[in-house]
Amino acid sequence: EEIKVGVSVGEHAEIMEQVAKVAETKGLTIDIIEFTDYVVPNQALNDGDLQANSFQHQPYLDNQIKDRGFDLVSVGKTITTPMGVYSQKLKSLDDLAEGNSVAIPNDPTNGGRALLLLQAKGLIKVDDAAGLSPTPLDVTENAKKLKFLELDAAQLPRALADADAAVINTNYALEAGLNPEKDAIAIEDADSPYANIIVVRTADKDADWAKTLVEAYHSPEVKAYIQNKYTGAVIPAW
Amino acid sequence: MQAPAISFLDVTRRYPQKGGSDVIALQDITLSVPQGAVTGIIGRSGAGKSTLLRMVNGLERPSAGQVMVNGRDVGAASGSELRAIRREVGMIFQHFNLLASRTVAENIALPLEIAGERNIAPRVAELIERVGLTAQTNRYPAELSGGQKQRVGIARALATGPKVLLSDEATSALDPDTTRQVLDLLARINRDLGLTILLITHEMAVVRDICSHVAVIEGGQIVEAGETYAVFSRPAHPTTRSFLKGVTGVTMPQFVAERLRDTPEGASEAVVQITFTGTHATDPMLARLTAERGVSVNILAGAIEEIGDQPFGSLIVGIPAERAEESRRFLEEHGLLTEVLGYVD
Amino acid sequence: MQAPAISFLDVTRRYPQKGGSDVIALQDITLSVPQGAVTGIIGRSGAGKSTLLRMVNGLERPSAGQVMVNGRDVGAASGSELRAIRREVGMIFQHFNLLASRTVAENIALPLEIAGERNIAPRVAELIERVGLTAQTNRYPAELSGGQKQRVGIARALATGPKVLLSDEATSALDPDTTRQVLDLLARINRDLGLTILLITHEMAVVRDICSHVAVIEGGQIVEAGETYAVFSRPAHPTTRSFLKGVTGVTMPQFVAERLRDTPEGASEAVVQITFTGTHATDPMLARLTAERGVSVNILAGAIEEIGDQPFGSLIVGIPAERAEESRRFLEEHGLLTEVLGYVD
Amino acid sequence: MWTNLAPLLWESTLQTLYMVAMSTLIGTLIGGPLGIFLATSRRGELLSAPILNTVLGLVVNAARSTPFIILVVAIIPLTRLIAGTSIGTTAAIVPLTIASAPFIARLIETAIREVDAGLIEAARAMGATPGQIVRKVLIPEAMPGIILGLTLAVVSLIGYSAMVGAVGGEGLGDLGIRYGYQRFMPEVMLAVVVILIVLVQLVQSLGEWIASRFDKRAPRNRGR
Amino acid sequence: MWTNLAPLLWESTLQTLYMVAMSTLIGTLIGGPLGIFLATSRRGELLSAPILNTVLGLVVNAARSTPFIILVVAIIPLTRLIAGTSIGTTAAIVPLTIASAPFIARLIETAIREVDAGLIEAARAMGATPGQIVRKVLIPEAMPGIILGLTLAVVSLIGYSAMVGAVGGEGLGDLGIRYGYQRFMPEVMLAVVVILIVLVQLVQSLGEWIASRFDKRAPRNRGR
Ligand SMILES: Nc1ncnc2c1ncn2[C@@H]1O[C@H](COP(=O)(O)OP(=O)(O)OP(=O)(O)O)[C@@H](O)[C@H]1O
Ligand SMILES: Nc1ncnc2c1ncn2[C@@H]1O[C@H](COP(=O)(O)OP(=O)(O)OP(=O)(O)O)[C@@H](O)[C@H]1O
Ligand SMILES: [Mg+2]
Ligand SMILES: [Mg+2]
Repeated sequence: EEIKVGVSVGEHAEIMEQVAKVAETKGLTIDIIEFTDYVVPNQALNDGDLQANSFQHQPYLDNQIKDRGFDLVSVGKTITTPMGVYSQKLKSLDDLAEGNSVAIPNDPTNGGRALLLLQAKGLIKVDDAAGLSPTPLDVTENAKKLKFLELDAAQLPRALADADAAVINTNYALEAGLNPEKDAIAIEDADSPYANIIVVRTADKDADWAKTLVEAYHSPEVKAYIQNKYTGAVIPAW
Repeated sequence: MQAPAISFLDVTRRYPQKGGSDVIALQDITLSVPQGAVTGIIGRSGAGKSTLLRMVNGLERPSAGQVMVNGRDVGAASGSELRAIRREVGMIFQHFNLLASRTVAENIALPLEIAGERNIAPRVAELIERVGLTAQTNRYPAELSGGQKQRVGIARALATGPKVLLSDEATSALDPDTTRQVLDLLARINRDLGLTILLITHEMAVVRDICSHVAVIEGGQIVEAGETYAVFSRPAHPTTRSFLKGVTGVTMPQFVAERLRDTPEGASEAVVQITFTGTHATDPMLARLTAERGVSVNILAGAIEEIGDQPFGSLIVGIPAERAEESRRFLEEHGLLTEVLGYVD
Repeated sequence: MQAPAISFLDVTRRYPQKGGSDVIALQDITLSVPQGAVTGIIGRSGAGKSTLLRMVNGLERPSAGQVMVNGRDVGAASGSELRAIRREVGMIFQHFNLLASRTVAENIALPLEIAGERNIAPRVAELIERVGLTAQTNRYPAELSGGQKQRVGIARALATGPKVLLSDEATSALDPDTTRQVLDLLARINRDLGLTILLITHEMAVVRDICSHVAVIEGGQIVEAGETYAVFSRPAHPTTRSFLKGVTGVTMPQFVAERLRDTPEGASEAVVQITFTGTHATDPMLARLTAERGVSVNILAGAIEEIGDQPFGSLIVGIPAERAEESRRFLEEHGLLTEVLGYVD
Repeated sequence: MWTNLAPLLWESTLQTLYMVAMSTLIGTLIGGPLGIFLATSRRGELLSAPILNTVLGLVVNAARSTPFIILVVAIIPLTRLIAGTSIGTTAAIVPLTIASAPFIARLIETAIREVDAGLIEAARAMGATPGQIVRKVLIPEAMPGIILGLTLAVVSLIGYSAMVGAVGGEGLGDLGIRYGYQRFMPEVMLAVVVILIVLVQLVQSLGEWIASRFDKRAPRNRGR
Repeated sequence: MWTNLAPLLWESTLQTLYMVAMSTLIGTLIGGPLGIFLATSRRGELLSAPILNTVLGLVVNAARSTPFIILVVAIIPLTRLIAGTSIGTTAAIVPLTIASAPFIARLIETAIREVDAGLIEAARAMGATPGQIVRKVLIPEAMPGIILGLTLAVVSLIGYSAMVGAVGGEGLGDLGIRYGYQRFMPEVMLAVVVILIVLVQLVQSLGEWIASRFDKRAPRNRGR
């Protein structure tokens, strides 16, 4: 049997390549399709162009289902990648001065997540009504009058020289040669709700291939790969 | 009498000008072009000749008035009617308008393709030969001389065997020999196939040699029109007269003009212009003057030619002053026009 | 003698053709254009006239040979030398080449701007007046008639007061009157300022009226060149003869031509062509023929004009057949050229 | 690294060529007639239809100014209808075509409008139908300009095709973005850019050569 | 919602206008001379410099075919040098300009090359220097084509400017993508697309009007 699985570029794609190897031994061929966009993979899955995707966390999926009425469901967790705050100019979050600029991702998932991280660190308050994807417009308290620069997620490490601080996804931090453990001046707690998931159409929830896919993902080979490759920046969430 | 091939009825053409009064290129033109005739349009630069010609196939529309071609109103014709009229009307453009992307042969083939004809090649080859461009058959317009381009335009206009041919200075870029060949070609087609030709030219010799009718246009108005012979022999309008000087009139030689004076006193010779028309030109009138009256006549300048198949011309002669009056009377009695231009010592 | 203004030394121009032999537009041309003269170039369509003219200001380069202008080698001139030469050489183009984006006045101002002159406006206004375009001063070329465009081109070429003027059929789009005005203008500048003019024309009348020298080009070669009077009075090459027919030669009237036959038997009249050159034209030779010999002479056609300031022309006359030989001898003895063309009943 | 990269680059090059070729082809089939119509349907021109001209002009402009990703999503149903799927390299040809057609239309419009009015007049005087004028005069005479316009479009499309990564399309640009940009591999970025430059240079040279073959006008380089 | 949206849309429109205007302006200042040079420096032409022509052609093509986001990254140091920062709307003008200049250059090159060879010849015959020919003949005669080319470039830039969201550039396109598309607010998307269409239509009409003012050639619509 053969299925098409949509992934986003980066660690999701890299890990799925390992998953595909394991699945092959279980008689399931996985055709990996990489997307550089976050909306199309759900749309394509819902429309039947994909059988599964692996690039998002539960809050994002919920949001998409709410907005666009997709009939999609999670069948298993994959990985967690804690977000970190980085800076070339500051030693700690406390050094942030009034009017400083903080770069955050410009997509709703990661952008919202970055704001929630800053809220968790006590720098700002965001409107609860915005749920898990607030925008800078939802910031209700901003004592240091921080300016938010919304940039492409992959652009953030490159913007470190121009912003006072940047909230960067771990995968991009790693690719850019940053070390989350050493270089981050703040990092997300491990219990964040942002564990990523494998998503399928509700109708396929109990399909055999769906089970095989999750099994392959949760195999020891994949876990070992993740731990070796990402050394703590990407954590298996199962 | 046959219905005219083309007729203009009170045609006016204005070009609106921004911030100024309109340019009136043509004003109240009424003119008939006879079927099967060759009609010349002459006039000063900017008089409105091209505008007039372009009305015939609807490239230019009258601001007022009607243009009829073979009984059909060009201005009122719908798209397909207009195209039907145009396919019967060939046109040679003042600026050639050849397709740069087509060779000589392909340019000439264009109207045939447009008319949907088959077996185009032999017709094209024949036309190319007629205009003397065989060596240039496969060249592009950019590789031709001015006159060669003009000849391609002529061949193209004749390709579909039109009933009416419009020609805007078709021979002005051609040397005298080639001009003559082209005129012969047009005359032959006119004669053999009854082609109606309306042509603009600046060369009075062209009008003389090929046009049976002529219209003179000045400042957007027709100032004189009719059979060429009639217009040329008794030009009424100053423009016509002035134009004709070079061709049928004669200019006085410089050495005579310099010595010319108004009064006969003490002059040795009178300078007399004698105009011949019709069959009189063939009578040996000057010889008879000498033989019968013993007057010695000195021909100073002159031109005798055929216009509209009739001999026509004038001479400027010197006649001994004391015999001038007598000689004039003699000639006038025999039907010639005379005029004393002055006297020389 | 002065050094020539322009001289061509063994100039050849080839156009390489893909898949065929080269077109040889000019071959081994050697020609001197005298300083301050008006020199005409005539020849058939495609003979190479434009190519020759364009060599003078380096628009076209010789494939071999040298073109010298005022002692400087145009082919060898560097960029700035070439520009210096060109600023002394005005050119009127066969196809006008006016800037569509500039008005009449602005087009004429262009060479003055290029030469970096100041106070351009009065000069432009004067030129516009000279070519009779005052009413069109602020129009764009698209709004002009063919002849009006041509006149803009003429004014533009004269704007900077060049020492040499090249003209490629500058008057062929003009009516006879305007042509005369333009020629007068050129003649005046030539006379007053010693402007050297090299002009291409298809109108022999233009050569006759304004050119002191003429060169005849045929198939890329100079076949005849010299003073206009000399060339026109004794044309050596068939092309020249053929060209001259229309202007100085005479065409036989149709009604005579139709009746013409070769043999004198039973004919009533001999048709004789008499050519006058030089001062002979002013002698009353025909009158003397009648008076002294009692021969009645019938002038059938003729043209007598001035060429290069000398009277020149020919007549076709009918002479009673039995007196033809005698009359011819009489005329030849008095220095005229005669030729029996045939006989009529 | 490079042993992996070489075949990847090769494959991506092929994909780019495939996408660009297809979208140029189909874009020309749509944009060509559209451009000709835009050029000839203004008030008083050959096919005079000013209202339709304005409406089509608006559609063309709308398609050209809408951000690509919004366009991609807006036409997903169309894409599926045509390509059977909305994702992948083949499917990406649909939005690329929708983006290229109006661009090509404008370029061809410009080329057609440069044709000398005198030639249209000559053809009209021959009694040519508007269709004949288009086929026998406008297109052949505008050919050098059309070819140069298409060259411009192809070069633009090569750059544009990088954006199809959003819908799982692949190719050189996508490779450059995913590896070079998102995964911070400058050597991939460099390799991609070098190949792109070579590719584009080939396209440009070919385009100019073809255009010059079609160009029978007087050369601009006689003399000095 | 709409009370928030209106000022946001207004601000975004201004940002788009700002970015597009600046990058068109600077792009023309760079691309104009470049295009003129490309058009006139081919072998045997006015400024004959075939090697430099080839090299510049290569640079232009390279800039045009490099995916925008890669271009953005590649010129970050330059951007920082010029704008003081590599992020934000003002900084985005740098890559937009780098993308627009070669495009404008090619369009202007095409327009210049359409100028009748006879006019260049006439100016040469007057002894004009190459600079004079460019200033007094080529540019004025090509003006209608240049204006239409710039119109094409502006319209392209409006669509292109949506991509500057990657470096924190704002504007209509970015608004449409981030709010309309990613956050699925169809009304934002619609509002953005409508404004874009209106904007583009204005640019197009203005461009064509100016071009027609410059165009003194024979009208193509006399008679039928
Ligand atoms: N680019 C070219 N390629 C090939 N042949 C050419 C080219 N340009 C001119 N010719 C040929 O060179 C010859 C001379 O051309 P030129 O323009 O000098 O003629 P011309 O005497 O001015 O004729 P016209 O009186 O018709 O203007 C012609 O036979 C023409 O076909
Ligand atoms: N588009 C236009 N706008 C304004 N005036 C125009 C326009 N077209 C022609 N004219 C004017 O109309 C008049 C007649 O032009 P037309 O071309 O018919 O003259 P023509 O008799 O053919 O002259 P030529 O012998 O010089 O070719 C001219 O004075 C010309 O300037
Ligand atoms: Mg005219
Ligand atoms: Mg010529």
